[in-house]
Amino acid sequence: MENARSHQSEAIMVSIEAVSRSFKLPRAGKVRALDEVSATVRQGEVVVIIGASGSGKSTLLRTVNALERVDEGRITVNGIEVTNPQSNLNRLRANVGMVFQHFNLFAHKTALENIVLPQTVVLKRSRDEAVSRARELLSRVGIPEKADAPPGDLSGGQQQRVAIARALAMNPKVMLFDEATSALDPETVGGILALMRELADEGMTMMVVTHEMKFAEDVGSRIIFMDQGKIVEEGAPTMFFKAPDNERTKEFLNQIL
Amino acid sequence: MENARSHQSEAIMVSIEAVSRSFKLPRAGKVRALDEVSATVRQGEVVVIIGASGSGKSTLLRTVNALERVDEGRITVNGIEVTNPQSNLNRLRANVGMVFQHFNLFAHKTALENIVLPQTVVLKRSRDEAVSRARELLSRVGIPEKADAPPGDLSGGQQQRVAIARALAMNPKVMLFDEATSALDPETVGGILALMRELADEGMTMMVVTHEMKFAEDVGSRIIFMDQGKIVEEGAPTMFFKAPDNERTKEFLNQIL
Amino acid sequence: MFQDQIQMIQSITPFLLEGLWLTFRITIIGIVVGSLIGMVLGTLRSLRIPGLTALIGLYIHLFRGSPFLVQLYIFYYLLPELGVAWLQFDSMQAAVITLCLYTGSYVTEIVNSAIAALPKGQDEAARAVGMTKAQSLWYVVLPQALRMIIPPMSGVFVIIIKSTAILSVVGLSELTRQGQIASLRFPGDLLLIYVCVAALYFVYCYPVLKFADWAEKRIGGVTLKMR
Amino acid sequence: ASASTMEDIMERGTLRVAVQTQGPPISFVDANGDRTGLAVEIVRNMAEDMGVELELQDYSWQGLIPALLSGKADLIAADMTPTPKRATQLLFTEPIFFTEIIAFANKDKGYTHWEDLKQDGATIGAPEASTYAAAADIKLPDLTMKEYQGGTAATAQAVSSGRVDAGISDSGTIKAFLEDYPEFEVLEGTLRKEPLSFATRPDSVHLLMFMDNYIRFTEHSGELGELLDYWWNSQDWEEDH
Amino acid sequence: MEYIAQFYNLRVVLNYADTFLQGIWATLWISAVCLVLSIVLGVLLAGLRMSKTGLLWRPAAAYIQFIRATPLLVQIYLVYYGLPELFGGVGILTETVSGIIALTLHTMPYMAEIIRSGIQSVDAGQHEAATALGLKRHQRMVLIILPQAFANVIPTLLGQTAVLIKDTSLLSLIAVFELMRAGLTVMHENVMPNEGLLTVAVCYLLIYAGMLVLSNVVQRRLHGGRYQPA
Ligand SMILES: Nc1ncnc2c1ncn2[C@@H]1O[C@H](COP(=O)(O)OP(=O)(O)OP(=O)(O)O)[C@@H](O)[C@H]1O
Ligand SMILES: Nc1ncnc2c1ncn2[C@@H]1O[C@H](COP(=O)(O)OP(=O)(O)OP(=O)(O)O)[C@@H](O)[C@H]1O
Ligand SMILES: [Mg+2]
Ligand SMILES: [Mg+2]
Repeated sequence: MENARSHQSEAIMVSIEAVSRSFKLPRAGKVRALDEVSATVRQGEVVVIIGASGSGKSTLLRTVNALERVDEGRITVNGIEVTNPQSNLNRLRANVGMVFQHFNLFAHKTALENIVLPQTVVLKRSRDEAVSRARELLSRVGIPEKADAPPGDLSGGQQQRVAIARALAMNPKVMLFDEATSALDPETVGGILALMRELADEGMTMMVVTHEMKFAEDVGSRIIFMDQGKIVEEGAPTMFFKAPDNERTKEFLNQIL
Repeated sequence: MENARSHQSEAIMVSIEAVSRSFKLPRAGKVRALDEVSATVRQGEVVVIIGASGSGKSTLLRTVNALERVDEGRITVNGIEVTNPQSNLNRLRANVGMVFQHFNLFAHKTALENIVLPQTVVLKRSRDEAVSRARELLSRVGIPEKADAPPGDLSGGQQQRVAIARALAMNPKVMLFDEATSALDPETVGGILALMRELADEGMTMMVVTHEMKFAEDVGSRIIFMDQGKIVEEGAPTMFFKAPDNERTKEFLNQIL
Repeated sequence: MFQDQIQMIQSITPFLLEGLWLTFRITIIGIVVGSLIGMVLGTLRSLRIPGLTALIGLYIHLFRGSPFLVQLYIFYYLLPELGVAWLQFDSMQAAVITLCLYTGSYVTEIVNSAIAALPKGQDEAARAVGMTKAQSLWYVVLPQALRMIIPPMSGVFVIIIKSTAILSVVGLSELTRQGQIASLRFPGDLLLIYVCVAALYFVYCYPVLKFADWAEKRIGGVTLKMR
Repeated sequence: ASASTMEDIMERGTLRVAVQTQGPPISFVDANGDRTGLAVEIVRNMAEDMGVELELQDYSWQGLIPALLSGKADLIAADMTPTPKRATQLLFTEPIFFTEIIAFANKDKGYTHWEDLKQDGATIGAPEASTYAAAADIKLPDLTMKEYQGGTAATAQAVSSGRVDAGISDSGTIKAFLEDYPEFEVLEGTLRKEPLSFATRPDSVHLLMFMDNYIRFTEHSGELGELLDYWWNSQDWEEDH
Repeated sequence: MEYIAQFYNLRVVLNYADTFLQGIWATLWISAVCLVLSIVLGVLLAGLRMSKTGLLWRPAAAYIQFIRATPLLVQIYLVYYGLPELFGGVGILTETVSGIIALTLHTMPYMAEIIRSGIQSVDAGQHEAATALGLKRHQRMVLIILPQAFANVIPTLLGQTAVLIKDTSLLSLIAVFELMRAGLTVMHENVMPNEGLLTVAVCYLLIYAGMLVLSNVVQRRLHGGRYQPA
């Protein structure tokens, strides 16, 4: 797995070992959302996960910061074992930033307060410190003037910028993006992708679920293709898009490109 | 406006003359969603409307079948004046099929009954006739086996197929598509676009709001670009995408492509 | 030791049952007729016809804003004073009419909320295939709205039953009144008598609430809002 | 009303009387579910002597007066005290019987005379809006008073459970409660002696004069005295009901 | 004019202005106390109700059902007559305290159900985002979920408050002096039912109108941009 990205080191940031997770279906039966999935993310890597709807991409991402528990298997993030009930999950989660498809800004707080709240509550920063960091980050994501706007007054793209700033405020070691641009207007998608690209260039370790193949190709260190809860193909973008091995991968790429 | 499409005739199907429509904003002020818009759609033409969010695309479409009234201006569809209060709008609407972003299937009826109901109520067809037409259309859109499924059991793509069948059951003269694929998973988008392409090939007159530029380029007879309630550029796809005149158009195409 | 109590309960049971039967009859009429009133007015209100909406709003607010006791009093004692022939109600008529209107004010609001809670796309889709406003209401909007009103109706049911406890003001001996009468005969057993009364109300209301909970789980409901 | 209330009654053939199911011995429902009591029996006889049917309408205290004023009933047969204020709105008959307003308390409180309540700064209870309450207000002005809906029954319960130190009632009514509450004792002395009357509407003059006449008539015939002895001055009724 | 004067004697009503004001005041403060208590306890009850432990949610659900299935009047009597027997004496359970307890016990389940629906109306994403940021369970509840839940159900809460205010009228049954009792006093002392009860009706309608205005202000505030429910 060779990659030219300069930031990448040998240190393992996320390690996923034979993780399985099933859900009961409403009426009967079970669906195996993750089926003995193993993967490793090194520091500075940008791993892009693609696959059809229902293939388990979101579930995989959510197990990494323990939003979803696993049935079997082991996950460690930065050396802390996520799947161990003894671990301090809240501490761990502050190390892992997550950005959602639907932004999930706290609807009753302004943009600024959205970024301040987790800092003061989780990291116990003083309010002054939290506010100045929040303002810095709002500038960083390009909307310093929206500090006092409630989420309802922001466009989708602006909301997602605040969400990214909020995650960054916790100084995460890894960032997880779950279809961060799927709910946006086509014209605003570009801006968010550009922001994500900047983060990657700065050396942030990232796991990204997306349908934007151009982004995957340009920014990804590695592509993971999932189907029915399994990783069926994995490789560097160039190889992955030019010469996919697997039948399902070919089919999927055909449909989406 | 030359176009090679064989079905296109000189007959004018939809004529929009200097139509304006404003909305009051919640707190204060007004937004001019349509600002003296004029356009013509000939029989067999596929007119694709593109533009940024809030530029008035949906409003334009909705005035054509009088779901939205106009403040000023005149619209005729197939010779009937939509904007005249004396016109029989319900008759007219049956002539204009509309497909929505969020499908809007009748939630309390099965797929089949969704297609049967408007036929029996509006066209006064006998139930037998309506049912056989509905089954025919379900086959046409590729899901004959889903006749008895309630909308909740159908995937997004399948729901949209039923919605298209429902509109076709009324034997419309024009079909309006308002972002018909925006709420779908990337892999199902292709299927619906293919279906729309077939309809176009069969000679259906269509007005299509979409963000799928490839579809616009391949299928559109003509592209209309809207900005802030105005049509700022209009032309055949080849010219439009290759050499846009307007600054805003260039900017928009830059962002979206 | 409990001999006396058992005997007492035996002797008051027929009266309490009689009261329950009266409560039952009146509330059923109130619910059925009130629901019909509510369906019609709730639907009309959702059409947003300028004058009518305000008028129905006034009706809702008057009946929801004042105690049922006062309404009852007005219908039984005050309206007859106007001397209009068809406003001369006996106690049963006054109780039933007031209760129907009172119920109606709540149901109107529920129906109206249910219609408002329905995604706008449903009506739009119906209109877009050429249905008239009335057809859209009848075939698409109401069938879906009616399913949503079943769960909150249980709340209304309870409000209605609660309010019938004061019908003694117009001389009707419903369940609570029978309990009071019994307590006059056995003043020492007041508490026990009210436990019996509560038990009878419970027997009546519980199945209704169970059904509503079941319905809510199956089809979801709307909540009453103050507008 | 077209003519006088009296004419209406005779034409209709029914006398409509509003009563309050307040408890023995004035008006109550007995073990068989029949309505009886002193006031009820008086009007029962009266209707019979008039040669009309009796229609009893049973209201709670709040419904009693509106029922009369709105014409639902021809008269109120209850133990109403004809206070001057009330008499500005209603016509009252001559007093039919008299009652003594007394106080009662739990024996262990150690009161003997109602005046003891004064020294003790006691809390007292009385039926809602009754003349008992009014009398206590005058005789025991400094005491805290609570008025209970549900008549003497509720008041007795309040005394028994210790919510108030003493209750106010009348000599006739309290007798019925002494059996159920053996812990009670009636305090010595009378706060006030009160006349009790039936009432009708201001425009029903003929009916009023008829009732006054009827009271005097039955006084002399001894009928009224018998009823009073049975219901009011003794406990005889308790065995039969 | 003359007809109205005969029908409704304003002079007498004004003589009783003090009585009515005293009644309104009692109605308002008793309602306010019950409102606060039933919301605070309603949050706890909603918490129990939503618990996944049968030992917690079953009793809560049973209590809610019992209250909903019996009329308030009967509940008032049960509290008023029953509690002293349970505790072997009246003690602090005066009429007013009994009344407040009964009304609170009665209103609490309704508030709990409203709050529960409010909590459920908060988008699951809010909870997830808070979790992902590392907020602890109680921090998520207090800082993120409850504020939004309340904002979402304020109109419904106000509607229930209107019911609560009307329900205080039943406390006149146990010798609590409130608005309804004030009207009844006027009616009985003067034999003037119109003056008593119509005045009471107008007072209740005025209180209700105040609530409507409040409700509109709150809703305009919420939807005026500061907060958009998810
Ligand atoms: N909370 C849950 N309860 C039940 N089933 C679930 C749950 N979460 C996920 N699933 C199921 O697990 C499977 C994988 O879901 P997942 O959300 O991970 O897919 P995905 O690849 O993210 O799809 P999408 O592109 O639609 O987001 C699906 O079949 C889904 O229905
Ligand atoms: N019912 C309405 N009430 C108030 N404003 C409205 C309404 N419908 C549309 N608007 C406003 O009119 C303008 C045009 O809206 P329209 O929905 O036509 O845009 P659009 O081009 O379809 O955007 P999108 O791509 O987001 O669907 C917007 O500013 C919008 O906020
Ligand atoms: Mg997903
Ligand atoms: Mg649109």
